[in-house]
Formats: sequence, C-alpha cells, structure tokens
Amino acid sequence: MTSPIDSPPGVEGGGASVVVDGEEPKKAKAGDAELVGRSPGQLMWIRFKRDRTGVISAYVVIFFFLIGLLAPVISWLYGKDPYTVYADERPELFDSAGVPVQPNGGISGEFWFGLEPGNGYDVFTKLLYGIRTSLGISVAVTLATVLTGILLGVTAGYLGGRTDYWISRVIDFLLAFPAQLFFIASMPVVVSLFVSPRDETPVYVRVVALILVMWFLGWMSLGRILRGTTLALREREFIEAAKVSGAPPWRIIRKEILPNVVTPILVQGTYMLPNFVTAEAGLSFLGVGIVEPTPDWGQMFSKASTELVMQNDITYMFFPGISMIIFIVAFNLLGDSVRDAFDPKTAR
Amino acid sequence: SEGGSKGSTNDKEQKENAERQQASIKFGDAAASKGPAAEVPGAKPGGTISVLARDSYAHLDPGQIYVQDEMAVSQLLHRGLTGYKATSNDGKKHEVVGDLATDSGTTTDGGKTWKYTLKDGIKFEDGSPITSADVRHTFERQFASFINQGPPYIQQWLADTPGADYRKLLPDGPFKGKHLPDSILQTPDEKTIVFKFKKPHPDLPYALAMTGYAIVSQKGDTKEKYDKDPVVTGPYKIQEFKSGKSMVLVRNENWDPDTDPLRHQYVDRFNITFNQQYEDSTKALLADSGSDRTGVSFSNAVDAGNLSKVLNDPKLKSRTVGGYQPYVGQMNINLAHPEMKDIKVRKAIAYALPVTPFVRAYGGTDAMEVAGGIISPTVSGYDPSFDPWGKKKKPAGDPAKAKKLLEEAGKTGMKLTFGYINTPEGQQYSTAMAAGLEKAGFDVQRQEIPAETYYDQVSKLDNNYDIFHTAWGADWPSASTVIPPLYDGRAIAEGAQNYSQVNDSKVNSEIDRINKITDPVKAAEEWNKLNEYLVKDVVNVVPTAYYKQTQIAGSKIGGLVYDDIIAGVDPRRLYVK
Amino acid sequence: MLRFLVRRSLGAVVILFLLSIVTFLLFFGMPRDPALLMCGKTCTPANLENLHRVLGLDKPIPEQYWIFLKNLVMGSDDFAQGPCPAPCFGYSYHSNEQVWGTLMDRLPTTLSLTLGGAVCFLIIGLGTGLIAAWKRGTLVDKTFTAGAMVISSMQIYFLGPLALAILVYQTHVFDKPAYNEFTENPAAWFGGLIIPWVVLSTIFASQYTRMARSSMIEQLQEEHVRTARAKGMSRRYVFFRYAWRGSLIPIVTIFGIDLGSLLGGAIITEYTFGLPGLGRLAVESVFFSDLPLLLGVMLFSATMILLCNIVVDAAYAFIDPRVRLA
Amino acid sequence: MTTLTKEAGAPVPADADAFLSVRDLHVSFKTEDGIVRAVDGLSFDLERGRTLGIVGESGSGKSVTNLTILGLHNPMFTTVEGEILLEGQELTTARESELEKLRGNKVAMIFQDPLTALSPYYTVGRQIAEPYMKHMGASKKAAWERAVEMLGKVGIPNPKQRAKDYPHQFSGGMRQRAMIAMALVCDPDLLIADEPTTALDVTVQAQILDLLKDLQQEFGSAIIFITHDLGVIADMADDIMVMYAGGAVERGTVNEVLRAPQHPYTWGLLNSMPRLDSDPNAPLAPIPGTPPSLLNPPSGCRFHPRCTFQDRVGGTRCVTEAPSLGPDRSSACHLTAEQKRTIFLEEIKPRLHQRP
Amino acid sequence: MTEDLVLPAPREAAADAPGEPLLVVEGLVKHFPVKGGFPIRRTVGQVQAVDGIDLTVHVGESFGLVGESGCGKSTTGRLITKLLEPTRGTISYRGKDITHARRKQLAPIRSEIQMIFQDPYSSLNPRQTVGKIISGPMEVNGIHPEGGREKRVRELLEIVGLNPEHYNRFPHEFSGGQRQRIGVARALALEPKLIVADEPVSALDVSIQAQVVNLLQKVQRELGIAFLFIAHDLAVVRHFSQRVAVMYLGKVIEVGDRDSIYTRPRHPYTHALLSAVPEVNVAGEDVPQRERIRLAGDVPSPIAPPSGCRFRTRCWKAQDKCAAEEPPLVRLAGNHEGHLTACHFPEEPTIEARDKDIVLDPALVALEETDD
Ligand SMILES: Nc1ncnc2c1ncn2[C@@H]1O[C@H](COP(=O)(O)OP(=O)(O)OP(=O)(O)O)[C@@H](O)[C@H]1O
Ligand SMILES: Nc1ncnc2c1ncn2[C@@H]1O[C@H](COP(=O)(O)OP(=O)(O)OP(=O)(O)O)[C@@H](O)[C@H]1O
Ligand SMILES: [Mg+2]
Ligand SMILES: [Mg+2]
Repeated sequence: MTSPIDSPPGVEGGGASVVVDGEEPKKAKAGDAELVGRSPGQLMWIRFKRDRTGVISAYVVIFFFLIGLLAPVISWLYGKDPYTVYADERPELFDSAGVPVQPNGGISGEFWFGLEPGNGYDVFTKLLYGIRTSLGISVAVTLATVLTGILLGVTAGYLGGRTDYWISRVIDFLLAFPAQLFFIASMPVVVSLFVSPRDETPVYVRVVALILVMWFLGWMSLGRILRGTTLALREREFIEAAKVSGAPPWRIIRKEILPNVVTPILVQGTYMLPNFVTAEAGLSFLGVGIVEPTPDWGQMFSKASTELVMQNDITYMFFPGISMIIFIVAFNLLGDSVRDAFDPKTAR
Repeated sequence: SEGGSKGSTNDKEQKENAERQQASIKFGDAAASKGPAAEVPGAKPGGTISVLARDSYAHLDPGQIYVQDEMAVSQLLHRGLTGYKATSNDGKKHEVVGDLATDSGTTTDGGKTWKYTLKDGIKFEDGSPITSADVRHTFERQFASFINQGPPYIQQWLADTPGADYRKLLPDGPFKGKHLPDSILQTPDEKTIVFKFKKPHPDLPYALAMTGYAIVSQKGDTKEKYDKDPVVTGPYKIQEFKSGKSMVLVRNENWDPDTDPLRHQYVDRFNITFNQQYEDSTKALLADSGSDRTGVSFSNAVDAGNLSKVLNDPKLKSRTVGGYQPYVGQMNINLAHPEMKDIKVRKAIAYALPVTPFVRAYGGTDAMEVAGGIISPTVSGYDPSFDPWGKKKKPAGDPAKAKKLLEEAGKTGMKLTFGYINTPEGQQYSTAMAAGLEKAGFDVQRQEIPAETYYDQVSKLDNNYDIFHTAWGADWPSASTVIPPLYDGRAIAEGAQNYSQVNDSKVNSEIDRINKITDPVKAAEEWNKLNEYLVKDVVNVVPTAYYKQTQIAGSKIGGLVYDDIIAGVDPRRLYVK
Repeated sequence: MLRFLVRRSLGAVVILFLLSIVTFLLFFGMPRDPALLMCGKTCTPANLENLHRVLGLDKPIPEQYWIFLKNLVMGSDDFAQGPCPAPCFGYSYHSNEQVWGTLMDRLPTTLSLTLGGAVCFLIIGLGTGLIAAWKRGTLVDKTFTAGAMVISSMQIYFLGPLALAILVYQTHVFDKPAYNEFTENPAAWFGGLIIPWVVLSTIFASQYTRMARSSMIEQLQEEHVRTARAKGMSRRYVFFRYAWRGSLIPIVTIFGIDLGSLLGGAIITEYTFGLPGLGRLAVESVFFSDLPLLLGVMLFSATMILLCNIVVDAAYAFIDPRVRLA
Repeated sequence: MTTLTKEAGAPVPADADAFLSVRDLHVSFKTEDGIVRAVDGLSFDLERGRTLGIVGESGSGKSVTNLTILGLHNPMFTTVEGEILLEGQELTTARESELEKLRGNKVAMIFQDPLTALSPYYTVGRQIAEPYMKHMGASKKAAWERAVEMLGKVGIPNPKQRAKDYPHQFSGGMRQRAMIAMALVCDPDLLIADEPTTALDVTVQAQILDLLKDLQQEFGSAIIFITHDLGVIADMADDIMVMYAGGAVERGTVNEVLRAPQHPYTWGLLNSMPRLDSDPNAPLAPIPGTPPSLLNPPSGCRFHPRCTFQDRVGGTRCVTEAPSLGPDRSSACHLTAEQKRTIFLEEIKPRLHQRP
Repeated sequence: MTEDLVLPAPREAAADAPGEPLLVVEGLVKHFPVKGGFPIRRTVGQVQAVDGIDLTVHVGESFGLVGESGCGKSTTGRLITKLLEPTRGTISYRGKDITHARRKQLAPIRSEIQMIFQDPYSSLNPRQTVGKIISGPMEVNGIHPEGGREKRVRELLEIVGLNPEHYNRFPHEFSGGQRQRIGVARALALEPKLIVADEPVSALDVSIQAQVVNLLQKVQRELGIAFLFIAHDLAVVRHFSQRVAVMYLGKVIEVGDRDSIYTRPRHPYTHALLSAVPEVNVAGEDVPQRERIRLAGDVPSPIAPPSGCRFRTRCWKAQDKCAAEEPPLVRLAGNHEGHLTACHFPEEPTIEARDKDIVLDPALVALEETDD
C-alpha cells in the first residue's frame, strides 16, 4: 500500500483542494472558475512565495540581472563609462605607476567605488558592465547546456539501448576531461575557428568561444541527470498508458516527458548558472577569457590579483569579490529554495 | 604605500653617468689585454654567493645565448676573443680588449680583414688548450640550424647577406665535414684567426665580445646537448644544473687569471636558485638574513612595488645599484601600409600617442623614463634634450595637435590597427594608448598577439598591424647596433627587425656612410643626427621610454657595481665582505 | 575485485587514448606554430622547415600520432636530445627537457598542495558538517551552515589574492607561498604551502561541511536508521555507525572528483600562488604550444581523474556491501 | 476548526494491571502546510501475553501511535501530549537514555518494509546481535551465537552461514524473519508489529503470521499488531481496535468486533471486503468518499461525511459533537446501542451472509 | 455516486457474440537478458519471466490472472498490450496475429486493447489536466466524437463517477481511488474491447478498493468489455473474474472457471495459495474449516527455474518424475470442461481441512512441536 506520505505533498493536505467524491455536482457548478485546478507548477510557486529566504534571494538575483541589463542606463545617469582612462584624463589622481593617490582606492563622491589601479578606470561602471558581461555569458551557456542536456539526456533515457549506451559513454569520456586545462587549451583554437589569428578578435568572438568551450564540457551532468529522470519516467505507468494508446515516440517525449523534466532542469539550472559565472570568471582570471578593456567580473579579479593592487591599496579587490559572493550566495539560496519548493520532503 | 611614484633621487646621477658614457669606448691594445685584471678595492677571496634568478637558463651553449640574464651568468663561464674591460670601478667606463685573443683585433684595410692571435695558456675546463680550430668551429657551427637563438651579426658579415640568408653559406655547419673557405675564415696556425669580410666592419671587436661568439670546444661539442652542459672557459664551471631549480658554479681550476684581463675568481661558489620572482628576490635581499646576506641577483630588478621604498631609504639604497638598460621602447608605424604613408597621419600618431600608459604598466617613472629619441642613454651619442613630440612635457599626448593634423590629412576617424602583446601589461597599456589615440580621432582596432610569438608576428612583412610596440637594445654601445638593423630599408625581410619597414633613401645612404667611419666618437655624433632625422622627419617610430633598472644585494656582498654593458650587476667582480 | 580493476583499467585506457587523439587534434587546431617559437630571432623559412622536420611536424598527423603512441609504450632513442625511456612523451619543445621528467619534477608540488589541502579540508569540512548535523537546528548548526554557504561561494581567485595581499604584502606575516622540497627543509616546505592550504581548504571545507551535513540529515531519516534507534542503540552509535556509513557514499564520490581534478593540476590555485606545479605546467604548455608537454599534462591529469574514479568506485564496495565490483 | 470536545477525549483512568496503557494521546506534526493531527485523543490498554490488533486505513495514525510509544518521532516537528504508561513508567516524558534502555529490550518493533528497515551496511547477524550486546551486556561472541540461534528459530536455513550475509542477499520473506529475530532477540515484553506482512506474498504472509503466533506462545510477549487487512487481524489478534482519522472508533475482542460490529466504519470495512466465501456476483458495498485530511479534519464525528447512517442519529449531532469511546467493548458513534444492534442485524449482516 | 451510474448501451454489441475467443495467446515466452561477463559485457543468462503460456480471453469475459509476486503476471499483461516484444509465441486478436506488429500496423486495433495500471500515482501524468489525460488517446488515434472531445471527456468522467467539472484539474488534486477512476476513464476513451487491468486495486485503501472494483465490474458487464484482470488478491479476482488462471514462475499451472479454481482446485500450489488467504469469519457463520498449508521459502529465481515442474521445490508431493518431466496443462479426470491443471500428482478437488496440516516451514514445525 502506498502510504500517503509518499504521495505528492500538499495533496491530501491541501484540504480544500481535495475533491471529495460525495461532493454534489450542483454545488460545484456554482463556481466554475474555481474548479480550474492548480497545476504542480502553481503549487510550487505558492510554496516558493512562502519561503522568505528564497524570495529575498530571488530579489537579489533579479537585482543583479537588472544591473546587468541596465548597466548602460545606470552609467549614463552616473555620467561615466568603464572605458575612460582616468589615469591619463586626470593624472593628478594617480602616481606614475597608476595607483590612485587618494586612500581607499580613490573612493570619492565622484568615483563611488574608486578607481582601478593601472589605467584608472571607474570601478563602479566597470563592475556594472562586468556583471553584464559575465551574466550574459553564463546565461547563454546555461541555456545551451540545458538544451543539449535535454536533447541528449532525454534521447538517451527514452530510447535506451545502443543510443543510451553511446551517449553515456560520451558523457563518461567528457567527464574524464581535465576541464580547466581543456578550456585553456581550446580557447585559442575556438577563437581561431572564427577569425584567422591575424585578424582582429572582436569581443563577441571571445564571448562565443567562451560559451562554446564551457558548453562543450558543461552539459554532461545535466544530461546525466535528465537521462536518469527520463529512465525513471519511462518506467512510470503514464508513459506506458500513452504507448498503449498508440502515441508515437515523439509525442511521448514532447507531451509526457518534457513537461516532467522541467523540475530537474529548473533545479539544476539554478545550480549551474552560478557555476558558470565562477567558471567564466576563472577563465578570464587566467587570461584566456575576456580581456581588457571589455569589463568582466573575472577580468576584474585578474586585475585585483596583480602586485599593483596587492602591494598597494587592496580596496579594489573587494568590489568584484564581495559582489560575486553576494550573487553566488543569493543564487545558491535561491537554488535551494527552488528545490524545496518542488520537493519539500527533502531535509535540510 | 604609493607604488613607485615619486621621482627618484638617483635619477640625475644616472643621467650623468649615461652622459659620461657618451665618450666612446676604445679598442684596447695588447697591453690593455694582458691579465690579470686589476684588483677590486677591498676584495678578498673565498665564500659563497647565493644568486636569486627568476628564469632558469634555457641556454648555456654560448651560440644560443642572446638574452640578458644568460649573458650575465656567461660572464663567469664563457670567454670570447674580445671582451669589455671596465676601466673605472663604477661599471661606467669600458674598453674593448682581447680576452682569449692577445688584443682587440687588428685590421689593415678599414675593417675588412681582421686578425686575431690567441693567448698562451688558455684552456677549456677539461684542461685541453684552446686552439684556432676551436675558434673556427665556434663560428662555423653558428651556421647549423640548431643554433638559432644567438646573434646573427658575424654570420651575416661573413656571408655578406642581410637577414637570415647567411645559413646558405654553410647549411649544416661544420658537422658534415664542410668548412668555410679560406677566403672567408682563415686559421693558418694553431694561434691565428683571420676574418675576411666583403665590406668593412669596424665593429667586429664589439661583436666578438658578445657571449654569442664565445668559444666552443670542437672536441666537446655535443650539438643540442651542449646547451645543457657546455665546456666552459671562464673562471667558473658548472658543478650542478637542475633546470628550473638551481645551479651551482664552482671555481674552474683550468682558468688562468694571468690570461684574463676581465675576470676575477674571488668567491668559491655561486649557488643560483631559479624561480625567484622579482618580489621574492627583493624581499629576500631586503630582509638580509642568513644566506641572503651574501645574496645577489644578476638580473632581477627591485620589483615595482618595493622600488620607491628602497630608493627612499638611504640604508637600503646603499645596497642598491642601478642604471639604464640599453632598451628603448618605440611604437612602430607600419610603413608597408598605404594609409600610413601619409606623414600627417604619422605625425598625428606621434602627437596623440600617450606614453604614460607604457610607463605606468611597467612600474612608473622609477622603472621607465619617457624617451625623446631612439638612442638610449647607454649608447654613445645620446642627447637628453631631444624631444620632438613634446613627450617629456606632455607624456599623455597632445590630442589637439594630432586632431588638427588628422583633419588636415582628411583622415579623421580612420582605422588604426594596433597589435599588442597579450600580457597583462600589454593589455593595460594598449587599451589606454588606444583611448588616447581615439581622442585624436583615430578608430583604433586592438589586436592581441600571443606573447610568445609576438616578435615573430610583428616581424612578418605582411602583418596587418598599423602600429605596434617593440623595444630594442643595442648589442654594444654604439648606435650601429640600433639604427642599421632597425631602419635600414635594405634589411627589410621576413623576420628581420626593420619592424616599421621604413625604406628611406637618405637613411640608407647615411647608414652606409656612417658605418664606414672608424672613429667611434665621430660615428656616434653622426648616428645621433640620423636619429633626429628619423624621429622628427621620417616618423616611422614614436619613441616611448628608456628602460631603467635598480638592483639590490645582501649586505655582505662586495664589489657590487651596475655595469652598463652587462645592463646589470657585474658578476665578475663580486666578493664576500 | 581483480576483474573490476582490469575492466576499469581497460576503460580508462580507452578514454586516455581518445583523449590523446582529441588533444592532438586540438593542438593542430591551434593558431600557433611551435616551430616558430623555437626558431628564434633569426628564423628563415628553411630553418623553420628544418625544425618542422626535427620535431616531426612535417609528417601527416596520423603518423605523428602513431609515433607518439609508439614512443609512449616503448620509449625511443630517436630524439636529438637523448634517449627517452617509456613512458616517453618526448622532449618539450620549449625547455628541451624530457616531458616525463618535467612531470615528475612538478608532481611533488601538486601532490603536497593537494594532499595537504585535502587532509585539511576533509578534517575541517567533515568535522563541522557532522557537528552541524548532530546539533541540527541549534545556533551552532545555523552558524556553520551560513558560514559554509558564504565561504563556499568564494573563489580561489578572490580568497587567494586576498590572503596574499593581507598576509603577505600588507602585514608581512607570511612569506609568499613557494614550494620547497620536504626532504630538504620540512619547515620551509610547510611554511611555503601554508597559505595555499588554508585558502584551498577553506573553500573546499565549506563545501564538505554542507555536503556532510545534508547527507547526514538525509541518512538520519532513513528507515534503517530508525530501526537502529528502535533497537535501543544510542544516538551517538546510530549517528556514527548507521547514518555515517550511508553518508560516506556521496562524500567519497565528490572527494574523488575533487581530488582527481586537483591532482591533475590545481590550475587556478597554482596560478594564484605562483606554485610550480602541474597546473602551472599545463598553462605553460598551452601558451608555448608545447605539444609533448601538453599531451603529457593532459594525459597525466586525466589519468589522475580516472584513477580517482576507480578508487572511488572500489571504495563504494567497501562502504556498501550491495555494490558488487565487476 | 472543530476538534474533539473535552469530554470526548476525557482520560479513562488507567487500568491498574494493564501492561501498557495509553491515555488521551495527541500527536501532531508541524508541516509546511499546517499542523497535522495524526493522533488525536487515543486511549487503549494492553495486557501481557495478549495481541491487540489495530486496523484502519492508510493515514489513520496507526504507525504514528506506535512510533510514539517508542519515542521515535523527530522531536523538532512533533508535539506529543497525553500519557503512555509501560508497567507504570511514563514514556512521553521519559529521557532519551531511559527510552534507549527500553527500546529493543522491553519493547521491540517490526517494521513494514524489511528491505529499507534493515541497514544495508552491516551483516544480518551483527544487526541482530547489536541490541543483545547492548541490553544484555553480552560479549560479541555470545551475542553472535544468540543471533545465529534466533535466525534458526525464525526458520532461516543454515543460520550460521546466513548470519554473515547482508540483508540484500536475503529474500523478502527471509528479511522479515530476520526482522522478527532482531525484535525478539532480547525477549521483549511488548512487540509492536507494524504491517509486517503487507509487502509479502500471501503464501509467505501465512508463514510469517504463523511464525509470529507460535513465537508469541513461546516468548509470551504482548503484541500490538497493525494492519489494514481485517483477515489478518482476525487471524492474529485477541482484541481489536479500529482506527479512523487519528482516533479509535471501535474496540473489543476479536469475536465481539467481528461478530457484532457496532460502528458504521467497521460495517463499511466488512462490507467492502470481497471474501473467498461471499457471493461473487453480489456487488460490494463500498464506503463512499475518501478518508479525511488530517490537516483539516471534519468536525464532530470524523466519519460523518462518509457515514450513511447519519440521518438515523437525527439533528446535527454528528457534525457538531464528537462521539466518545468508552473503555473495553465500545464504539464511538452517536447511534444508540439498540440502533447499532438492529442496523447490523437487519441491514449489514444479511449482506455479509449472502451466499452464492 | 457510483451507485446510480448510468451506462450507455454497448456499441455494436451484436458484432461480437459473447463466448467468441477475442484474444488467443499461445506459447508466449518472454525472456529478459541478464547482462554480465568479463571483460566485455554480454548476455549471460535469461530471466524467464514468462515461459510459454497459453490463454484465451473470450468476448465480454473477465479473465483473472493470479500468482505470487514475480511470477510474470505483469509481463504477460504488458506483452498482450504490446508494451513488450515477445520472445516467442503468438498473440492473436480476433484471429489476427499481432505478435510482432509494429506501432503503425497495430494502429487499427490499438484502441481496442487498453490498459489500467496499478499505481494511481504514477499512471497519470502529473503535468496534465484530467481533461488532457483522458482526451490524449483520442487525439492520438484521431477520434472525433460527436460534440467534441471535451464533451466526451465529461461524459466519461461521469461514467466513472467523477464530477465532469473536474475536467481542468490536475491529478494531484485527487485521491487514489479517484485517480484510478481517471485511469479507467482514459482506458474507456477509446471504447476498447479488451482491457488489461494490472492490479488495478492493490494500491488502494480497503475502503476505496470496493468502489473501484464495483466500477470495473459495471464497466465490464454493461459495456461488454473483456478484461484480463491481474491481481494477487485471490478474493478480488474471485469477485471479478469468471475464469481464472493461476501462474507460478512464468507458467500457468492451473486454469479454469471460478468455481473450479476456488472450490475444486487440483494443483497443490493452488491449494497452498487458497489456504494462505487469511479469512474473516464474520458474524459467527458456520463455515467448514479450511485446510492449512504452509509452504517453505519463497518463489525460486526465474533466472534458473527448477527443471520439470517448477513448483516441485516447494511441493509436498514432489517425486523424481516432477524433476524430470514438465507436467502438461491438461484437463484432469473429474474436472469441469475448461479446467486445466499442470500437475503429475494432483490433489483432491476440495479445500476442506485435512486430517493433518501440511506445514513445510521448518521453523513452524519446530515451534509447533515445542508447543504440543
Ligand atoms: N513526520 C510526519 N510529518 C508530518 N505528517 C506525518 C508524519 N508522520 C505521519 N504523518 C501523517 O500522520 C498521519 C498518520 O500517519 P500514520 O503513518 O500513522 O498512518 P498509518 O495508519 O500507519 O497508515 P499506513 O497504513 O499507510 O501505514 C498521516 O496523515 C501522515 O501523513
Ligand atoms: N524489464 C525487465 N528486465 C528484466 N527482468 C524483468 C523485467 N521486467 C520484469 N522482469 C522480471 O520478470 C519477472 C516477472 O515480473 P513481473 O513483473 O511480470 O511479475 P509480476 O507477477 O507482475 O509480479 P508482481 O506481483 O510483483 O507485480 C520478475 O522476476 C521480474 O524481476
Ligand atoms: Mg503505517
Ligand atoms: Mg506486477
């Protein structure tokens, strides 16, 4: 016997939402609109809204995305851009090595977050734009990996047999890759796919290369999870019911399987995105990702780890550092909340 | 702390030193070439010096050596036919004398034929005598393909071709039984070597003093493997070499001080440790404890972060030595590109280009000095007042003037492709330079070039960079190692150093003319004039900065001198106090 | 067990084989000519061609690959730089050193860094995780969980430079990290690695704290754990025998992955602290287009990862008797 | 929300010689969706050597009651009120260390799903021996021997060898036997078997039930036997307690309850069960509706939304007032005793007796 | 309410006279490969889940399939609904061989064989509304009922005793019994001729079970749909099915009409099975005492089933012959028409108590001896 604890939660518990057999049809007819049921997604949403941490984290995350989206607007209002070389424009603010002479990294009413040692960019706008670049790339990678994960994972799980075997082997193989090393080694190759090494490397090419490279070694874990989910789903009787009714495989994948892998995708997505943010930053930190003067989170870390900053005023380090911590923490908390909203049984 | 900002006090002093040096270097006679070298005041023998080095020595085969740190250690290991003898105790005054040879060389026909005679009693570390056969072998093996890192001068002179075509003269070197004919290189007896050039080369004594032409043992030549384990001739030999980690030098018992006018053998050993970044070595030497008290670095400079602190503390400063390096940074304007042929555009670039980014990226004014011309303060003929583009006054550029020029040329908004070296510094200065140029109305397209192949890329003839930065150092203190290789229009070749691909008939003819001048002082003057013509009228390059260096040593190190020729601490005269 | 090892090793060899092919192709996709790097200042086309010949770069890629495989298995005396016993990855284009020797040279650094760090983060991470799970819901738990959450979202490339800046550059409490051989000077070895260890283990430990805690809590809700309690076993006993055993599986899995990738080259860590380990070597090999070195590092790293995978899978069988190795 | 009125849950004085007596037990869980009152005012007694069968459908609070006796609930989310007296010792307020001494020793438990209830990481022998070592202070060796002996007793062939096996190497029936061995290893006075045969096949179930009965004879333990299968209860129990939505609705000896059931829910259960000897062509008479939610239980009598005899009570008593359950033989229903008797005899019984 | 459910008259009832064979299964075998081996994985054995069974289901008939866990009941059901590809044997539906029919070939009769599943929680897609779930099969088969699909769905909901207004709700808002009704409605949507019901009530609560059984029974009787009713609850099968087959380890060991199986079983296993069912002796009835048979151990592994008669390892009458020879499924002397038994040494056709209980379980024997 299935104990009620095993059934989807909130189901028996909903009280009001349980349709009692003896309910009189007439009474029900009164409020036709009310009878439109709440989908699992809606339930999840309701549960999520009740989770205070989750909601706050969501606001923080949204805040970051807004910052990214609105960076041009904000910097226009603020009146500066991240490309102006203040070390040459306002040499009095810097020493000859490019270190801001004012304490605390040159923070002032004019430069809210101070000035970057070296060329003296405005840190505030640089951070805004940096967030924009990093988030843009990470979102793109996440989308790409999710699509690939769905395509390969669901295919492997649903078709099984040989297809499954080979896709799984490919996943195993890629998982044995020394990922970071591969990133570093393949970035120039991928860039050279787009432009001959002697032509200009536009920023978008680097961005695309970053996306491609991270995508290439990023989709496996989701693919694996979706394969597992699909395998489990395939055993679920409603899939068999569809088969018995003669539904073609494509319809089964589309109508029966895909809607049911939304949950793991969302949950995994919320874990993957911050990982891609840090991975992208890592690559830029190592100098194979986004480079000056394109503002980027990782590139700011790279700058922050130069002798110039570490020896002199370390204020600059904190802007990319703290903002990233806030973002990642918020996103991880959001991820936990999303997972809990979908699956409140799991203990924390 | 405010990283290396305040104008340093020894600035003036250095300049004076450099000025003094404009007096040219004499070619010494047999008397001057006699060993032993004059005692360093206060020196005493014994002790161990620990040496902190950043990079492991990739090459120890003299034929492969062309980089400063390897050249520095080579002063202890390898000897050539000639060498620089310091005639003052401050490393500023030098004379070229015979090292293995009895004198700095004799020529009878204005520099076409040069004759050298080997001293008596000179031996390799294995005790075998050095003969003219070894000298012949040394020069012939320069043509073998595995020798590809060293200087090309003498090979080119012998083959009488510019560029890299000289290898056709003896494609496999001496290893397949072929030798250079007597019409080029003669070794009539055990002791005599005669070089015969088609054109006069009055600079040969300078060239022979380069480590790249130090003598290699014919018997002991192991070709590629020689690079790790050479047969040395200097006062020290390699006891142990762990590539990437450490190296130990000990006295070479087969070195006879009486044959050597240049070197001393005061200390018992040098313990060299690699992988010491500038800040590591600086920190260790500043701390001055334990073995670091007898510590020194041949090539590591005081790192940018500590520079001002060191220079502003008299106690610390007493342990430092410093000076100019022979390099001059310059922004090349690629004359092969039609758009660059317009002199107004070039002038606009010259006015607009901010040089501060470059100075900033490499540590500020303690490490870099805004340049006026292309002749460095270490080279004869340097003129500190020369500043045609006002860089010394307006190092951030003069966009207004540039803008006007560009407008006049009708090229406002023109594309300017800027190839930059893909290092953190390169990224930093190139972005700021681009910003400065854009203010003048250029549309700058930055293109990264991998650091490891940077010079290969920019020395390609059909590279598509309009501007790119290079630095060039004189191989010896004469502009003859600067202007001809860099600006001789006839030397334009794939991989050659005429980066800006300038081909100006006046420049070419002047080069030929000055090259023939045998009086070094006169020549220096003429070179300087040519420098002014190039920078001001041809505008194929915009000089950016002169390189400076400050080095520090432990308190027990004696004989510490910054040698302008070595461009670093002179290791030959060090002793333990 | 033996069967398992043989089967998995075979699988690993296949993966390494494929990986080497991919690396080869990747290398030839690189926009740089390694010969150009070696060719130096006075490079002529003839010279370059000669170098190509010497390096074997003029041969078709499959043939080069075949030679590589042959050398790897049987060693070779064909190198200009000297003999090269198996496993022979050849000589580095850049440094002219034997690749295997270089790898072995760099390995102690990476080993010290990784194993030292691993010991720290395992002890700290699991310790705090277990404490948090034991005191679930209390202030201690909440502090640990929140702290771990924040710390685990820091990255080496932030925490590392921060630690360096504060401890080394600003206050001069520690020396700049460096690798000193243990056999030569244990104190220096320890002193040189302490900051990397601390940074590495701080970040990793926080992840282990979270993982240990959540898997312990999950295990504590297992029915068999409840049974153990119903038998009257004490809380401590149940916690450390029953629940702990079950939480080991996810921990060991993640640890295997972490250790494998760290051993294969803790790139960012080594880069941040300037430690001359395998990770740095890897980056150098890429920058210098040094194929033999790149192949060596790639295969070495992958071997580490695969080795750890195999060890982890073998460990499963020790932890969970239901797992049968085959 | 209406809950039981006060007198409904009024504590019945503890039976002096009852071995176990539960008084007015309330157990509620805090969950995401609200407070689940899993057990709401339950009282019962159990004497030594007797078997109390608890029937009721899924979610009626059977397991929770029994877990509470052993204090195995998670104290963070659970509130327990009322008394549980085991030989006069109060268990709800007892300290964990005291409960530890009881568990597995005086009171042992058999769980429903032997696969998940046995630890996969330790041998069956060890798991059986553990409580023996702890409670009897036996040496490792002695405990192991005892484990082997117990395995033999519950019918595991070749127990010496099999004791070294892990649970996954056992079949379902054997695992349940191992569970029984584990429960009995310390000679408990009270054995709680929570649906011990639900996961098993009929033939195996029959083996296990017989085994339990025989073992009880030998060990003389009291047993609380939980199931939702009336057939099983009829086979096993001396007394029956029928639970519905967190409370007991009827109580009595097997004969009393099965021969003359008094509660509409019990009638429903009997009516809806197809039996091997009933008329296969007669339609079953199911209880309409679904079991109530414990988050928001119905007011008054909790069975009233599904009860077809509500109108016989008259008024709105069923909706407003919770009926109480007396001690011994009784049922919690507002119908009068007479009504119950006549309804059963006239409406229910004939149906049960339909013959093909 | 289920009680007053009104069913439309069965469609084309005349076309298939009751009693005609609808589905004939002959020698059906399904083996699942067991992977293993070294160093390359290959098939090292077979799970003989179903190993040669013959069945006939007649038009409008309810056919029960009982047996212990793992004996191959579900596999049989899934083979018939073509969810699994048979290893051997034939399945013919109305005389048409559909054993290896592809999905497209099957299309015309797909709608006629439907299935009801065991688990009410996993048999409904949690992301689809009830309306979608029930109309899905119609969509797939391109059925356009009069008045539109929605109307038909509402009709079906009413048929299975649900509120038609629940059309837009999601499965999680229903209780187990209601979900099972939705499952029934889905199966009915295609107006099938045969429904394979794999343990449709075993996941339900006792009080709900009866509701669903009643519903199914109504559907079966009034729409004239044939059922292959799979269950392990003997009482439910008895209640629902006119004919019953007993399976043991991939084989049918006894088949016959309800009375024959339940009151005159011949196979020792059927005896054991029936005697193991715990009975409620309600209201003081005077029923004759039933026999008590306690088998030892569990069903052997289908990977290596015993030779000859598969039950012999647990049978008290087993002899050498049983190991050597597989008993054929035949009509034994004294049995009714259609009552077939596969046994060399059949039991008497009664379930009355014997002189002595048959107790094979050594532990029970030991314990009972100490009692006496
Ligand atoms: N830890 C818990 N948290 C919240 N609710 C719980 C918890 N444990 C049990 N419940 C709820 O308490 C009620 C009673 O559960 P219990 O397990 O006692 O039922 P049961 O009678 O044993 O049912 P079954 O026959 O299915 O085993 C159920 O509604 C269940 O959902
Ligand atoms: N896909 C499969 N792969 C391998 N073995 C299988 C598969 N499906 C079923 N089996 C095996 O076939 C045998 C028969 O399984 P089946 O599900 O038909 O039994 P069942 O009679 O329905 O049992 P239950 O009463 O537990 O549902 C079992 O031993 C099972 O393990
Ligand atoms: Mg329960
Ligand atoms: Mg089944």
